[in-house]
Amino acid sequence: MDSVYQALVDIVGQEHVSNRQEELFIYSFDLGTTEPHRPDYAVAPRTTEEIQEIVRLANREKVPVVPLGGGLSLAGLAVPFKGGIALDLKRMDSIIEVNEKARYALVECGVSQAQMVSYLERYHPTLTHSEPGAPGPATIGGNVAIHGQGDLAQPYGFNSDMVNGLEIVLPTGEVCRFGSCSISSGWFTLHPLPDLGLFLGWSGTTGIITKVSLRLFPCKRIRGVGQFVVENEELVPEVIHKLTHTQMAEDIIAYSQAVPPFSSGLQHFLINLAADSEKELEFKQEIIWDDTLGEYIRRGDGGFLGFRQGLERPVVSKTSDWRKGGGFEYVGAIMPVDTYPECYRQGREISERHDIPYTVLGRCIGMAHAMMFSWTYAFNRADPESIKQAREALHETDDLALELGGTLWKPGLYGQKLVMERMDPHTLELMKKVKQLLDPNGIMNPGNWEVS
Amino acid sequence: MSGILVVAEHRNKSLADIVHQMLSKGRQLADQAQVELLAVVIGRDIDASAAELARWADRVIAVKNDRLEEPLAGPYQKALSPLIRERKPKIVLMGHSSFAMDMAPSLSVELEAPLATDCVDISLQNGDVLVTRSIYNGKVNAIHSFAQSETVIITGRVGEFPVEDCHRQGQVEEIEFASEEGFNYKKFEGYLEEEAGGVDITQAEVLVSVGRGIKEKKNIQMAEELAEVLSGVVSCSRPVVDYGWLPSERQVGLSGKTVKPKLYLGLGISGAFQHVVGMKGAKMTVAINKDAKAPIFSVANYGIVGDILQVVPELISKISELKGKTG
Amino acid sequence: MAVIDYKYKDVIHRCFRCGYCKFPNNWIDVNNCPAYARFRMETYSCGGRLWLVRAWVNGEIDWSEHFAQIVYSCTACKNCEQQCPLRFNVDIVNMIVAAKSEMVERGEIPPSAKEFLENVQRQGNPYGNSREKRGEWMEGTGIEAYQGQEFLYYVGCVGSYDTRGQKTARVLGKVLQKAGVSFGVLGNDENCDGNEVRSLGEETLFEMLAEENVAQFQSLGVQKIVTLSPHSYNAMKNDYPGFNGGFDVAHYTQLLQSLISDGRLDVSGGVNATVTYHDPCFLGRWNEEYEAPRNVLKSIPGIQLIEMERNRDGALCCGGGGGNFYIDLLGGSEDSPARRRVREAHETGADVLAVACPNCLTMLEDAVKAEELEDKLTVKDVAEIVGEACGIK
Amino acid sequence: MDIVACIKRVPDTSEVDVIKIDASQKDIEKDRLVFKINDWDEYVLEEAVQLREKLGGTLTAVTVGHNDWDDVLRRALAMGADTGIRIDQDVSAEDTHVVAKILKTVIQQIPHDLVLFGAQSEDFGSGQLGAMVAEMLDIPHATLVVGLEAEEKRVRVNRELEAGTLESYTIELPALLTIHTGINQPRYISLGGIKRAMKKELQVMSLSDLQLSPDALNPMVRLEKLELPPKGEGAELITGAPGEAAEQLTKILKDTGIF
Repeated sequence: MDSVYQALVDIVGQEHVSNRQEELFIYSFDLGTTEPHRPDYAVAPRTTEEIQEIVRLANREKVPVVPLGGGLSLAGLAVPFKGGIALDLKRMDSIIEVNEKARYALVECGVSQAQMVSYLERYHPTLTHSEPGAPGPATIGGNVAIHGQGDLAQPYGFNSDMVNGLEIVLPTGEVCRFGSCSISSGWFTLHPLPDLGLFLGWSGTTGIITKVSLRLFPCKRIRGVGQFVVENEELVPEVIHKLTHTQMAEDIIAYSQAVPPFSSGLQHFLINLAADSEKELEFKQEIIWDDTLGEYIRRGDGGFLGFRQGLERPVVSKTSDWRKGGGFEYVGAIMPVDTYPECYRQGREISERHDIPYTVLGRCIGMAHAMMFSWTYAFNRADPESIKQAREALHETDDLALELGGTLWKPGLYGQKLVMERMDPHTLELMKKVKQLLDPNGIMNPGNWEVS
Repeated sequence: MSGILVVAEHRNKSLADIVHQMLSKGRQLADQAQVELLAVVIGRDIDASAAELARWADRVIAVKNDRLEEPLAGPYQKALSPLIRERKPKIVLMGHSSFAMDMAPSLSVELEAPLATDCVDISLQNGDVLVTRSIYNGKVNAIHSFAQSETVIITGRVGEFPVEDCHRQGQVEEIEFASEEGFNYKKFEGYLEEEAGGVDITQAEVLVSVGRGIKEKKNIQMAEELAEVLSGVVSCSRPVVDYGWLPSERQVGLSGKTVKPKLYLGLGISGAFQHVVGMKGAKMTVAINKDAKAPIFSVANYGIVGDILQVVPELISKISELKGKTG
Repeated sequence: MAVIDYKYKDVIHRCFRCGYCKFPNNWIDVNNCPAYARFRMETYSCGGRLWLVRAWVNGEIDWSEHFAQIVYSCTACKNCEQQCPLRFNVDIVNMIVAAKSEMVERGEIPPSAKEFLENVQRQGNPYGNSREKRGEWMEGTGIEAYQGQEFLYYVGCVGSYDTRGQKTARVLGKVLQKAGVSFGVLGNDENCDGNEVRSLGEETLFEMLAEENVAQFQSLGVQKIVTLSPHSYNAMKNDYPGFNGGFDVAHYTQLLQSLISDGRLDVSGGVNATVTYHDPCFLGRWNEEYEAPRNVLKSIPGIQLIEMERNRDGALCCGGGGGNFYIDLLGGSEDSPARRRVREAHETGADVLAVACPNCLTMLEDAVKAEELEDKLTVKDVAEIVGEACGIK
Repeated sequence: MDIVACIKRVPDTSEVDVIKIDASQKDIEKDRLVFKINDWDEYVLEEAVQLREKLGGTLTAVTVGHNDWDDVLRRALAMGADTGIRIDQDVSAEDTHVVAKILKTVIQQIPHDLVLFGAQSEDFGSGQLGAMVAEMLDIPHATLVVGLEAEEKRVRVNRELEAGTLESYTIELPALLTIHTGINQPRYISLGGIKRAMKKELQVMSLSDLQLSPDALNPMVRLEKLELPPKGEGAELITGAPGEAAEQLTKILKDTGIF
């Protein structure tokens, strides 16, 4: 009898561990173009203690552990490249505490974005969190682990900037806490203790996030989306610059896509506004549409396409059905805002070369401090040629983003290699030391972020 | 009417239990018909068994053969058919065992002698032999007679013929059996015992036994709970083993274990004779089955005609309640 | 070996496995796919199941008992079709049933599903009970056999054979009598409606049942049918027309609604209870009938109706669909959908959980016992509540 | 390997409360009963089809009865048998010897390396037929087989003894085996499969086709009459709804010191 399997059964119970072909098949894929790799076990723990025992077992037996939440990172970050245990964390889905006064939520890592949205709407309507617009089951833990951003990125930055505290299971099985929670019962701030942020952006290669305290923000009564469009992509950086100067907007997104054809080549803006009263809303609208964007409209360089109240969640999965193929993957990069025109033009050129309708999107982070720019390539899961085309387009885009002076966000193996090649050697050396210090047996999500 | 011949099944150096039941019935029929009771035993070291047969039979025929330590249908048939042709017994009687099912039908064809198997009663009515068989899994009895024939072969159901002690000093006659026939085309390879370990239901004081009426594997968990509350063990009838819901070590009955618990609680067990044979020794038997006509009800002390999925959960809560108060 | 003629070969690959299908419309809980709620492994989510079926169809994985169990744990509750944002969502349940059909034709299905279908082939009901006992439920109720009355009251297998289901069948019969409705029943001659047989993938057996039932109804001159179970209602309303069986079919809550509003059924006797209503999938999502049962309950004085978080098209299935009330692949744990639903009902503070389907009734009543909530929450069919309001014992 | 499987149709009496004996007292009233394939024969067909899938060859299913017995042959064909043969003769009142003679004659006309029977039937349960036919065909046999490995020329079998013991044999082909329940997990036969099998034609033979005259088949064992078993004293029945019955039984168990 497989002793590791039996040990896992003793830890989580017979129904929450499997070494059968069906589970191994499903947990060998993510939803993108990464080649599948079979794990040896799929395990769904319910508590931090269970994860500790699993990780200790993995150390003893030198079995890789690949943690995943929704498994929707679309870059192979949750694909078990070296087999081992696929650790599905979605059963850890308790919302432990929402502190209205200090505006934070303490949640288990497996709480899904959808659950968070509906829980706050239902029980804490004056609070909201920065929702990344990923499909519902994407988890809070997974999102911060890859420095995700959401619809409050413009005013408040990366979701990982909104972390007030973390509970981590180290690759050697100990539980650590970072932030005020390590010395008191409150989870209200990550700083000012010595900064040990060795787990965000590492995509689960240095430890497993089990609890997250996430900052929440005021949720005003009225929330809506204004739409603006310009023909000339050169104007986009200055428009974003002006919009961020007003400090009136929440999410600012600029996007352009080939479908539907009449909008191809145009640059669309989505500008989220929030207000507690009609008076406040009119005031903000006036500043944005008359004082800021008015000149473009008057010159005919841009057009106002209306304002719609109510925050309709984007359903990004629709992109996967454009080619009736059930698949898409995108390169996300953190770029300077003024590179938008080049990102759009060269991105469009790559798409057309690979016969894929182009879709690009830039989400402003902070006061035009940077933007998350994504190039999306849909493919047809049943057509290997279209997967190959998408994969090539993705790699070319990885190169493009770095050439344009940006840095890749949650890159797959190919992108990780490019980033590490360009990284200064001492920082790279420090990364290697951190990895060895925390994960002496190299069991945590091996293959990803491996410094050669 | 010529004599009655009992064929004794002889295995690992002793007589099977069923043989004494057949000897007793044979003795009673022989006395009634005032004819001789013969018994035949075949094997290697059979002297002790021959002597034991002699307490019932007027004459014992011990057929010796070194290669026949274990009862093998083919060679036994080759040894018995000339003997029967020569002695012309009116009735050849043996227990309805797995061995008999292997040999009796082919013996009957070889001898052109009528055969009635698994009989629950045998009687003589003015010189004619009548047998009773239980059919439609115990819901109907069939009475059979035989066409005119020198010899009839009958196998009797285990447990239906009480053992009566007897002290007759029968004569033991030894004959050699040398024929090579019957060994070659069917080669005996040996016995397979069940691997030990796991639960030994023969030691349990209380048995909660599940039958086909449990309908699904997941309902066995309910029986486990009931067994736990009664500090007993779960056993089962054959269909549950055939479905692979419980290992064969848990099977009560002819092809499984014989048990003598203080309480045998049957859930959804119809009570086929092969099963009843294995649990008849229970001090107290309770049966719950939704088929009012299930044969188990004629064996049990207490019975509930109802759906076990409704009754058992109530039973568990009532017992734990009572135990809780006084436990 | 690969499945050659799988009907949805060129559609099933379009599933992105993004997981919207796990949620109700208000996203309040990730556990609205009953099989995923029970096992919480990706293979049991609707997307996971579609990917596995596709892998089996392409020969990437072989058939196994575990694979069959995963496919058969789908209760055809249609939450996935309600939530999936992609255009092929109308065919999701059909894709799973087509996979079951392939397994049925190969004879490789879970043992309990095999027993279910063999019992229906032999005795016309999944329990395998004798056809001679199908009418036992109506003894002593004075309900007559059908000979041309206005309505055929079709009871179904659970109402006919399950002791708890029989109780509901009797009460509904008495309520209809009280309202002076002209109706009759088929008793021992009633046969399985085939709805579960179809969602278990036994296509040909379903066709035979539908043809025989339509012929029987037509020979008796049946025009209008009122069904106790939403499962029968669904088959007769949506599938029997395909076997030229065009009847005027109503679920009994729809008939009670009109009887009460026309004043033909007096419920002024009232019932004092706080009630929460569970939408059965085959009445709700399959046939978009959400209001009739609620209107019936609201028309009874003394009833305070509270909604659960997950209601109407976002309801959590009781786990009894797709034949699972018998083959029950989702039972045996506190994560079972029925037990989750019972906890949710209890949290509303209601003391009565109202259902409108005999399958839900047996599944949720067992769950109340398993959750040890017998003295805090009672499961009652809407017919039983109406019965109380009309003073029927 | 050419396999012959002999199967039987029996009434389903498991779910019937009352069985009535008809006026002739020689049979039970069957008009309201539902019929099915004999339990043991389901395992026979599954084993036969699995063997044929492994070793190739032909599979012929044989039964003896009038045309309402075609449904068991349809089932065999749906499961994978190549041909189905029915001897058009009602033998329900005959003794096993007569049936054995008929089957022996049929089997002799079909290529047969391995002949499979059910260990016994659900209705009469005599367990004689297979071994009798083997003797008549003069081929070796083994009954109550619960384990079977087959090669071209021989089979290795385990047969069931009492008290959980098995005995195993190697038997040269051609041979006859009677199959016991639990040897495999019989597959589900879909109605679609049965309908498709309707298209395969069945061979129907009469006794005269087999050069057997009815009077040559005189039964050796005659049925005198059927009767209902005497009402034994039986169990003391505890009545009432599930809750009350459970209550009373709990009291009895307490009083007798079970817990």
